[in-house]
Amino acid sequence: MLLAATEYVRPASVEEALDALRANAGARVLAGGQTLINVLKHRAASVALLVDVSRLAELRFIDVRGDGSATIGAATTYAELERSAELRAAQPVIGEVAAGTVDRQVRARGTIGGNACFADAASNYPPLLVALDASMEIAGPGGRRSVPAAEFFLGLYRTAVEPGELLAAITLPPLSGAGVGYRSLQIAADSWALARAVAWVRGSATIEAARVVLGCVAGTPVRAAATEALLVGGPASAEAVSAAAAVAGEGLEPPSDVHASAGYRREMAAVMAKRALLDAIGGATHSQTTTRGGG
Amino acid sequence: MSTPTGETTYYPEVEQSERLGAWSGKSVPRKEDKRLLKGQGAFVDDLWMHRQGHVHFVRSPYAHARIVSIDVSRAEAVPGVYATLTGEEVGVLQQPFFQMAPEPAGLMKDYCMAVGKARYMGEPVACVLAESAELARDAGALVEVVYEPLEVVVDGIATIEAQAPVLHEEIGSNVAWHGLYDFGDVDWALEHADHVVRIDRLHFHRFSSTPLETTGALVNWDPGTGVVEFRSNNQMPMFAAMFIGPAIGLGIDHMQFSSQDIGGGFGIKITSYTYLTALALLSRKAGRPVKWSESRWEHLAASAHGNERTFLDIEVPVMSDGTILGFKVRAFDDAGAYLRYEPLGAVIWSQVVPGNYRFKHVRVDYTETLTNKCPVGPNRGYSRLQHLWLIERIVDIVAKELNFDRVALRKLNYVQPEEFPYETPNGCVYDSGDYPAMLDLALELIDHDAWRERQLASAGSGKRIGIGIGSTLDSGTNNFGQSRIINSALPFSGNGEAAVVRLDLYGEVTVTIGTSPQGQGHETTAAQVTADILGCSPDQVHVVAGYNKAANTYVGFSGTYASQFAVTGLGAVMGAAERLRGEIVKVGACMLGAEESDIELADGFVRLAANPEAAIPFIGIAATVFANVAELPGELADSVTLNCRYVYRPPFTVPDHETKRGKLTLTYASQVHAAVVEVDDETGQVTILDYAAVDECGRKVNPKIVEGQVHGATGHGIGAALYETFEYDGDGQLLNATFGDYHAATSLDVPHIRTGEIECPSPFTPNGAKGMGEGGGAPLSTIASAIEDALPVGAHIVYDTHNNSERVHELLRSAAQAGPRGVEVISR
Amino acid sequence: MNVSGETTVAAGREELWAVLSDPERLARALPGAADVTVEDETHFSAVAHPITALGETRVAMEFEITEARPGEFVRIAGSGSSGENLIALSVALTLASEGEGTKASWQAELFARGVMASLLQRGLGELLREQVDAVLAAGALISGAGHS
Amino acid sequence: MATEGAVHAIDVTVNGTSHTLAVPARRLLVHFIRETLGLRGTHIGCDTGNCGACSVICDGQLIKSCMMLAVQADGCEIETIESLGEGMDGLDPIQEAFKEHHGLQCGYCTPGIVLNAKTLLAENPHPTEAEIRRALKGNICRCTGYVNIIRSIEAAAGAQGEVTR
Repeated sequence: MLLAATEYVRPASVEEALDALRANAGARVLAGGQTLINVLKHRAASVALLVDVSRLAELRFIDVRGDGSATIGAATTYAELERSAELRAAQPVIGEVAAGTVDRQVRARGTIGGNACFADAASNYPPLLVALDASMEIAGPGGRRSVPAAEFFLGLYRTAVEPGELLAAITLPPLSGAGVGYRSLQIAADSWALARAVAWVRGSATIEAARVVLGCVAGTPVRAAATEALLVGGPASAEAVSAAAAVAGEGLEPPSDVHASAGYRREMAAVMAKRALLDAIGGATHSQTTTRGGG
Repeated sequence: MSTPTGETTYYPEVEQSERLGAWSGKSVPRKEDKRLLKGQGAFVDDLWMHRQGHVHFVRSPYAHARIVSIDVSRAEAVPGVYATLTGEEVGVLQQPFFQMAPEPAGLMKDYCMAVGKARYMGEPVACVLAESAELARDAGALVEVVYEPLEVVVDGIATIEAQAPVLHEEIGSNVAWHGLYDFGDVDWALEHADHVVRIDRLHFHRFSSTPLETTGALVNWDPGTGVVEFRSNNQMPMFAAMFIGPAIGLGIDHMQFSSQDIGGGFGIKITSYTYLTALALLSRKAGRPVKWSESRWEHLAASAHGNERTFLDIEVPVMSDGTILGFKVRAFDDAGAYLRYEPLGAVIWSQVVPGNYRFKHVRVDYTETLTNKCPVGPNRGYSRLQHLWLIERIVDIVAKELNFDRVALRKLNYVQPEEFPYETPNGCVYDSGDYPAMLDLALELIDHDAWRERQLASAGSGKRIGIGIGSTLDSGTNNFGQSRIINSALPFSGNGEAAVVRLDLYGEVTVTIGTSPQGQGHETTAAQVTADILGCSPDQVHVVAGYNKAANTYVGFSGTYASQFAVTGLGAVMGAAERLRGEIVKVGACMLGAEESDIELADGFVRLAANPEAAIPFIGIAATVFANVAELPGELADSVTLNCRYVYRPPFTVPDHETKRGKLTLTYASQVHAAVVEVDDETGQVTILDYAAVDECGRKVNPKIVEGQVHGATGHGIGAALYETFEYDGDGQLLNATFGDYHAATSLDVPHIRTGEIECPSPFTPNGAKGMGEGGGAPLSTIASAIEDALPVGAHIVYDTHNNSERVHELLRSAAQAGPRGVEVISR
Repeated sequence: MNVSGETTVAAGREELWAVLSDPERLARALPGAADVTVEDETHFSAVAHPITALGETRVAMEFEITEARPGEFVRIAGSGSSGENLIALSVALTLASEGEGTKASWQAELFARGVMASLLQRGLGELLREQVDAVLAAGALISGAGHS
Repeated sequence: MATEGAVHAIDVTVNGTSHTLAVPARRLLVHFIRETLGLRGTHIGCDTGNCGACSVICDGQLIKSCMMLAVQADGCEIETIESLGEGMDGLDPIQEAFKEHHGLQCGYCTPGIVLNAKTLLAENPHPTEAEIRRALKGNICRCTGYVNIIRSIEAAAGAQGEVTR
């Protein structure tokens, strides 16, 4: 399929990229392009100027610190995340989700920042970033600002990145022994997710803190507040987390499509929440990544 | 093993060639592979012509709408746009396509683009020709079409109710064809049976094998000669010509079709004649070659879909010993918006009326209907797999409801090996087979008994195990006379294929055939049988790649479809090779001063059997006949051409229109598949744990190619059973318009497929082979069977061919709801 | 598809209704609307430019206020095209006073036609929900009731 | 609308030959390879990056050339199917394995799949069946059910000197 006419520029620095974005209201950031180019092929949206940041070293790095926290450049590819040994040690789930994203061709070019900025309900990183309480570093004309992941995703395909800005980096706090579970129900063995849950749990016998975030059920990742409330202070037992997960879907109005009705998605959200929580309290500081999709 | 005694009561004696064996039967590597592996294939989008323009079709976003006006002026004003063509113009330039349906459906006016009215989402309403494909699409967006939306009907049964909007006013209703197939005495059977099993509704869903290469063509209407050249990936050009010619006033001598490599067809590329017609008209209007490559969404929305069929009010008479006497059913086949191969599907299923079973009493009240959906076209297993799935569902449901062992019940009711050749209730003749042995082998391959134990052990684990069986048929080599059963006025009967085998000037053996392969390896298998007959190596045989009407021989049936190449295609090649052999022997005997009976052909030489030293290479024969002819006696020189054509003709007679009986197909390849699935109790997600396919297709010419076809057909069936479906919303919008929403099975979805071998040569074919490749849709039956086996007691029956996670989840939950299960048993 | 929602905005019921039933002011409440032409007291057209991470989408729409009951109800029908796709919708808003503000409950019927029907089947409902909320928020501002 | 916009000069090395050419921004890499360079072994199957028929090797990594603009390939080394095997007729060991084990039927997906296998075996010389299946996920084949493709790749890995699995 063929794209509508557009323009292209490959800036040499983030500054130049910001200048290009500021100068042209119809400009959009092009990173891996594994989603944006499809959108352009279908002419579902038009872009006057593509600002290609995929080669900017400033946006393409993995910096893991001694305390286990990590900062990842927004244009870092899934393949780079997958291969990073330091990341695997400090924040294993990031690389494991990357390793399972779509396919090796897409992983070679798709980026974590692109996945976050596209903000599709089925994208695989948004709920994870919220669950890990990542902070999103946005570069703009006025310098840089940090936005918590929980406030970054504003709506379907909409984020806190304003026109003229771009996502520069993502910082992950240390896991400090917290358990993380990441579960998705997918079309076929490994395609789009129909329901997804990420659980972050701290505490061994008793759950001290928990974040349970659902994907695919709304325009943005959704915190399962009722489930979290039931978890905190309770035992880290299979029975307790299962009971808490049972309410995860309540009040949701998920989308319906040819693959899954809203009701099924709601019910599966709870099932995925339960499985993610069981993985998380299993102490594994990483998910059982039988889980893919988005990208 | 069947002994073909008495086959002559069905067909005249067929003499099987004794020359086959040195090469046929062996897994010779394919001649096609080198060019395909090196990216040297010539697929349609790889072709171009000087001055060609690129085509973009403007399509209706409505499923049903009157076209009020089309304004192409803005598009034509774009620099680089050569021409446009609208439905309005087509209405003048084209006669409606020939219809195979009897009246009133036969009155349908079908054109290559929507004329006056669009009847499905994606139907072309106009097209734009421009210097680049990008520009054509840009300009296409400037074509202004004013639509008046009309009420939409997408339900294949509701569409024949009085209040439904009529798609084709000239027909007056949405009924495309209706007929009663009534064999034996099903009323008597239902009356005398010990049990009657009633099934409310079964639904066979819409899907397509979606070849990876979409439809495309490069068409040039030569203004000087009036010859229209179609370089395309159409897989049945002579069939296409039958529609294109009369529609735009072209004789067959003015239509030149060619294709080399085709990126998969599976039947879906048979009905592309509508696009070829539009491209021809556009080329004539623009005075340029026109090139079109379909996008994937266009292919999914507006090429062809497989037939969707709903079965209602199924009644099955069963005796207390498990003997199933037959069944009655009302079948509704949804053809979509136009009849482009239909209503042939309304008879083709009857090639397999009783499936693999000895059912004697079968009544099918068959209605084909029209809806605002993509027109259907033949798709791998065409029209038979719907019916065979119904039968396998019946057998499983009978077993479950009456507590018979599914394996024992099948073995009891199967046509038995000693009963072949076997005549079905409607007069078809099954040539050979051994279904019980195939079932045993399939169950052994998956280790059935061990899985039964694990099934019990897995109770309560949250993972349910299910074992499934599917037995189906792949009927090959159609008798086109069956078309008379749906329309007595149709002038078709029998079947056939043509081939030319020649010894060329420098002794090359060259073969041309009327077929248009899409990956089935015809170059290789044709070379194998030719080499056997001429006593040379397949490397010495050049089988011309692809199809070219000007260079290849053909008959009206020519093409690659209906699992028949091994019989019709190779039958023709063998006949032509034998004729060439006869001429070579004649000339060789003369040159060696010997009797023809003293001559043998070996290693590419003509030699004396008694004295191999006395030998002439093929080039010596050819050079003499073509360039040294004065050395031959005149009568011999006049009698040989070294250019031998043969048309293979299966021994068919014309079926009977009234009784709907007849010999509809020559061969019956069979499949018995077995699968083990795991069903997630909480999500309904199905995972295939093991899969075995035992396919029988008579004598194999190239076992590896046969196995590859089995793998491919199995992959398609598994994909359709679990992942692939075309769903429309109430507004007639297709909801699976990309490979994201139409999930073509990936390497993670199709499991390893174990294959088993059983060979029952066909007594009716010159090489003992049966056509194969389509498969009978065994995986669709097998997966449904396995899912049902995994469900809790009291669950609803598996009622659909397509079972995604949510549908299986509903089935799992249905057990606890104690609602209707879709089946009831009446016992005497 | 059918979508529904409920939003409370800090605007008086009468004032909000006045905006929603007035093509001229309603058009101004459409996010990113341009080339607005008001034909009469019930018809107007506008080119909406909803901007998302996908880029800018140009949707040329024609709107009609098909039903209006002063102060409490308004039904707005719209239809238009975006490239090779068509969009048609009908939104029925019922207004009820809630303290200082107004609670707007709405139901919408939405049709997408063309490849978009498949591509955006998961997203269209959510996108419409966001658009309606945006219109109500903007409507509240325009109605002079300050910010919600 | 119908304007191509400015063209961009790009320097790209394809199968060892460097090209300096001007391309419009909207040109996809796959169209550049097929139409501009005339290398027709790279195919198009789906438009949405699902099928992998357009897979090529870019700077050593397997990518989908329908998901990348030609301008983005500026300065890159591209390898297409035409780079494999000696001359007009030679098959490299992976291609040989596909021929030997009937790893192709219609041949349309084959170039992408062979390049996938090439990069896979470069990264992981002895992949298990599960690893091969996961690696192939981005390449749809509608003919073979993947069984003989996997056999072919296992055989090619074996032919590299050591046993697979």
